[in-house]
Amino acid sequence: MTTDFKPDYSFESIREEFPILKREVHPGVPLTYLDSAATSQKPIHVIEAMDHYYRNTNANIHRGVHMLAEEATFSYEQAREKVARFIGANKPKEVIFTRNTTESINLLAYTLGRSLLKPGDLVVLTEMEHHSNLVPWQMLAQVLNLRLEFIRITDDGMLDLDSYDQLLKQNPKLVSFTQMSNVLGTINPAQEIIKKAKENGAVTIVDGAQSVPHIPVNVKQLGADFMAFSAHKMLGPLGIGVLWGREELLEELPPFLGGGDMIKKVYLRSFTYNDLPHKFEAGTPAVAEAIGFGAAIDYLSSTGMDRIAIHEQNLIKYAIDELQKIDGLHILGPDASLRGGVASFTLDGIHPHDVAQILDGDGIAVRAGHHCAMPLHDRYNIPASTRASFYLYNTINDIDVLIKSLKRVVKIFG
Amino acid sequence: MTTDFKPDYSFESIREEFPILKREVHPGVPLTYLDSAATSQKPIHVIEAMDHYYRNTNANIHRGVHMLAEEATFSYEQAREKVARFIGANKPKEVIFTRNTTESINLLAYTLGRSLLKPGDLVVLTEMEHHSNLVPWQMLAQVLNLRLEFIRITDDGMLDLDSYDQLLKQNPKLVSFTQMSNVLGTINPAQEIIKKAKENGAVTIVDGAQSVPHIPVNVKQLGADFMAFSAHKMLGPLGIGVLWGREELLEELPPFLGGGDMIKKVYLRSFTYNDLPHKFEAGTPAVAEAIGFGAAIDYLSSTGMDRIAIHEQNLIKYAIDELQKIDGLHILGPDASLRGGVASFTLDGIHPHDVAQILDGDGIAVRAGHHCAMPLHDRYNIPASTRASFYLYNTINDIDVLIKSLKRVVKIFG
Amino acid sequence: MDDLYRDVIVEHFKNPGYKGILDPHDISFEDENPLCGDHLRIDLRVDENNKVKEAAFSGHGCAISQASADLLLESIIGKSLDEVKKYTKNDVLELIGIELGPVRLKCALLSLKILKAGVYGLGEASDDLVEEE
Amino acid sequence: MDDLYRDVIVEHFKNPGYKGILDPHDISFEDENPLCGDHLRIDLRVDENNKVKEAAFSGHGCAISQASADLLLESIIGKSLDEVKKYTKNDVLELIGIELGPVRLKCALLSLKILKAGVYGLGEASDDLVEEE
Ligand SMILES: Cc1ncc(COP(=O)(O)O)c(C=O)c1O
Ligand SMILES: Cc1ncc(COP(=O)(O)O)c(C=O)c1O
Repeated sequence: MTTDFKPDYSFESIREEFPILKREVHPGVPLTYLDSAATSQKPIHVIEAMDHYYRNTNANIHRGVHMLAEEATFSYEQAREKVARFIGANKPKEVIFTRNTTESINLLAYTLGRSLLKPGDLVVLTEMEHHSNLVPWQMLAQVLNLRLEFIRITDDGMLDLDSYDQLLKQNPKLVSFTQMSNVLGTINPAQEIIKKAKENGAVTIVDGAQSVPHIPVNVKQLGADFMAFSAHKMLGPLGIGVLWGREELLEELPPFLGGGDMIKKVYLRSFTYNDLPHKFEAGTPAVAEAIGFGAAIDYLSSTGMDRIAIHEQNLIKYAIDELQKIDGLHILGPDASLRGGVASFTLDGIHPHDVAQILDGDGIAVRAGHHCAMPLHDRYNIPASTRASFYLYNTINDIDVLIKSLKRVVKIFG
Repeated sequence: MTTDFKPDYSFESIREEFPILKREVHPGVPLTYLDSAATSQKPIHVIEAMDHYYRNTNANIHRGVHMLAEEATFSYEQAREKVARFIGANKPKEVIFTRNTTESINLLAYTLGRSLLKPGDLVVLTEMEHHSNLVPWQMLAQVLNLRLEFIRITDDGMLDLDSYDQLLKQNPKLVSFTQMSNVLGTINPAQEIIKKAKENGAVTIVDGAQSVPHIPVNVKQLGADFMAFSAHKMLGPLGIGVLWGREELLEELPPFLGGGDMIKKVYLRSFTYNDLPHKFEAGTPAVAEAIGFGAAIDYLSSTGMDRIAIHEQNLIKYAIDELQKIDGLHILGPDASLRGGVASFTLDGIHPHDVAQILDGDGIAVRAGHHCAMPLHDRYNIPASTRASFYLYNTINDIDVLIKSLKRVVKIFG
Repeated sequence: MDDLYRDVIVEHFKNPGYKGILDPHDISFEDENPLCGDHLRIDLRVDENNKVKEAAFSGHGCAISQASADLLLESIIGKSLDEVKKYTKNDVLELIGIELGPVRLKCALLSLKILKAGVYGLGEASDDLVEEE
Repeated sequence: MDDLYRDVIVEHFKNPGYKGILDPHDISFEDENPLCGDHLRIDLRVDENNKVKEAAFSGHGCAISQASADLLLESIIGKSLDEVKKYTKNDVLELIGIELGPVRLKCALLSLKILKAGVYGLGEASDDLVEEE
């Protein structure tokens, strides 16, 4: 260890609570999980909360009079309250459960496309967006004839706020951006971006898929209108995500999916829709997943988002220092102090798939490819990169294992 | 027992495999679960398959090179193959994973609304549809100016096929109907309905939410174009459902949600979409749930859908015989031989909510209300009904407990 | 486990003291619980001091909603409209004296929601009227 | 666990025998694997008996896709086009001699897919060309 970093040893014990971290990937080769930006691992509390649900209270919710249905409804709505509190929402009914970030953003694209947005309107995104915050707007732009413009990114992976100011002069109706890049790790100045958007009368959407799991996020403090994120990236189960929105705005949107639970009354040829949040939750929801999600939030809250952010800061600083020592390795994105626990890089003459595959031989899980951000890679003129990403259960030792294995990669191809 | 019914005692041992059935609802009062049409209970195999996944192979899928990602991808795609085989699909890629039946039907409404259907077109539904197969079409009808017409239902709860013939003369573009009513229990002549629709050039959608879990269903034999169903009603987890469609037709549909995994290439202002089935699966899918779903299908297949259907036939015959003996009780729907394991009824002068609540006191879980089928209840001029529904883990004893408790309800209000 | 259907509920359901229509009336409001199709209307007559003189409910619904309407109206006779405005969820739950799950809670509180919407002179009844603070 | 990068793969990646462009050529086809951005082109020259006389690949990609292209072309020299049409997934896997997960499989099979699309004279390369029957 060559930096002056002092590890928070209390995090070491956290690993005990994630069963998968005890796994061997190959005989005698333990797992080093550095792919949390893709999906996080789950603590025993989350796994057991869902297991308990299916063994004891499984039922369909909201309309049931019997005991199981009441217990299940209670737990589901309690999970909503936990999410609301976690992000500082005004009311639980501002929290809509979806499948994932992607569905949340699509829900907005479809419903804003039938309310706020009109042909010719300008939508501002950024060059560092995940496909989930690009493709839905491209699809809508095609149907509605919208204009899409992009806040540019600088060579060192920051948003070019001058280019944003230029775009604001064209009166965008909507500004949708990621709070933290899943490739560069950059944490964007969300509060400032939102403030300027508001001053120019634009509605704002924050893609919180990477930020909400890793840094303290408060929607009121941000001043945002909508925010989307996924449980699976924050210790929770797959199959459930969130769309948060300000009550007044959610009220103005038309419904998205039609069906059970989102209605008040149904006749053969017409219906009236239900109050928030049910208006946007058609059909049987992912009840077990909501309960697991609630357990994940309990876990994150009791660990403390501040502490988690500091822990990851320490890890990324150390990682970047060590990565930079490897010959021919180029790190994408800004200085460690400006980013979360994500480091993407290229190695001269070695394809990221080969890198990832050799690392896998050493039990290390990293991601290789375009990480669902092809335009970002185009921007830097590379087809793909290798990404290591951290979470609360990672340690300095994980990084040492990574560095050692990367040196082996260089040697094999040397 | 007053009928000549001979129970299949091998089903008794099945109960052991459903942990929740051992639960007491109130001190000393065991659970009698008669609400499987709302959601089914889960066998230990399904619960453990998901638990095992989160403890051993949890990862994001499709794009990962590392071992966990490969294992997870393999299991996810294996679940798709199991579903395809279970319903007799031509290819696994005809199986799209969604959240539930409701999302599957909405996916079709949105995408058919941008391809097949044009203003003024006629869409034929039935008066016995679940809201999930009504509201999406009402929403689309509003946007596209479609005409909706309904196959009528007879006083004894059958589809009035004469009214269907009349509607066919008006050249519908689409016929969408439930294979089994979730209120009446009626099993509709799906093959005949589809055949006539085809002869008249209409595309067909089968809502299989109630049929696929309870009777053998083969999409090729049915001749359908699309079918929707939910895992949670067939021993599987919440949060995952299926849209099956014929390959040629799925190919013709535009994509629904935009984002990760559904794309081939993304540029700032355009994208190309991925091949089936990924084209329709944007964002991180419910991997654990797919694996649990696969385990549920294994369980159903090894039990045998024929045997399950016969078991439920026996239960419903006995139930209807016994229910009819209760004074002031009126059963909705046709003769037991024409239906699946669902019995909805009213009791003179007693509100279904009161019935369900008193039954709950005896540990019995039934549903009270309109069961997401308000127009059906309007058709019979009742605001609500009480519904008991059965599955493979139910027994004659469950029905005896129900009947005894219903007699107590009558006495309390007598 | 028939606590719920304690004599008082079934008794007030079967033999309500305040069922009917007041015509003319000073205050009248109606609404429904779409979940179960319950429909309820409440009429009030007040005296010169704005105290409730007469009250009646009509409509159809489950035993819980009907009995709680009857119990609620019984309890407000002689009370001022300002006092009625202060009624909460807990007052109704005390009147009926049983524990209820979320679905049945809506049945039990339907009458309070309608009563308060009428007394406040609102155009529409909202669940906020019966939420705890 | 470096079975994967056995000498043969790294060797063929670093020192390919069949890298280049044939101009003129009798058959040429190119395509890419959008998953990883790999781009590959294959050119062939055939003799009067429709046997492969010369072969070359160009483009960029990972070691697996480049090495398997090199190995594949090496193996088809002297084979008739009809024989090439019969090549399967398993033939390529035998050539490279390692186990691969689903993602890397696509890298390994990219050259076969392109080769077969070219030999069949198709407009578009399809995954079906390399599926097992
Ligand atoms: C006939 C029918 N269709 C659709 C649905 C909706 O299913 P889900 O809530 O899983 O989307 C149901 C279940 O309630 C049903 O019974
Ligand atoms: C910034 C960002 N946005 C959106 C997503 C999409 O999340 P999901 O796949 O859970 O919908 C991701 C995750 O890959 C992400 O990192």
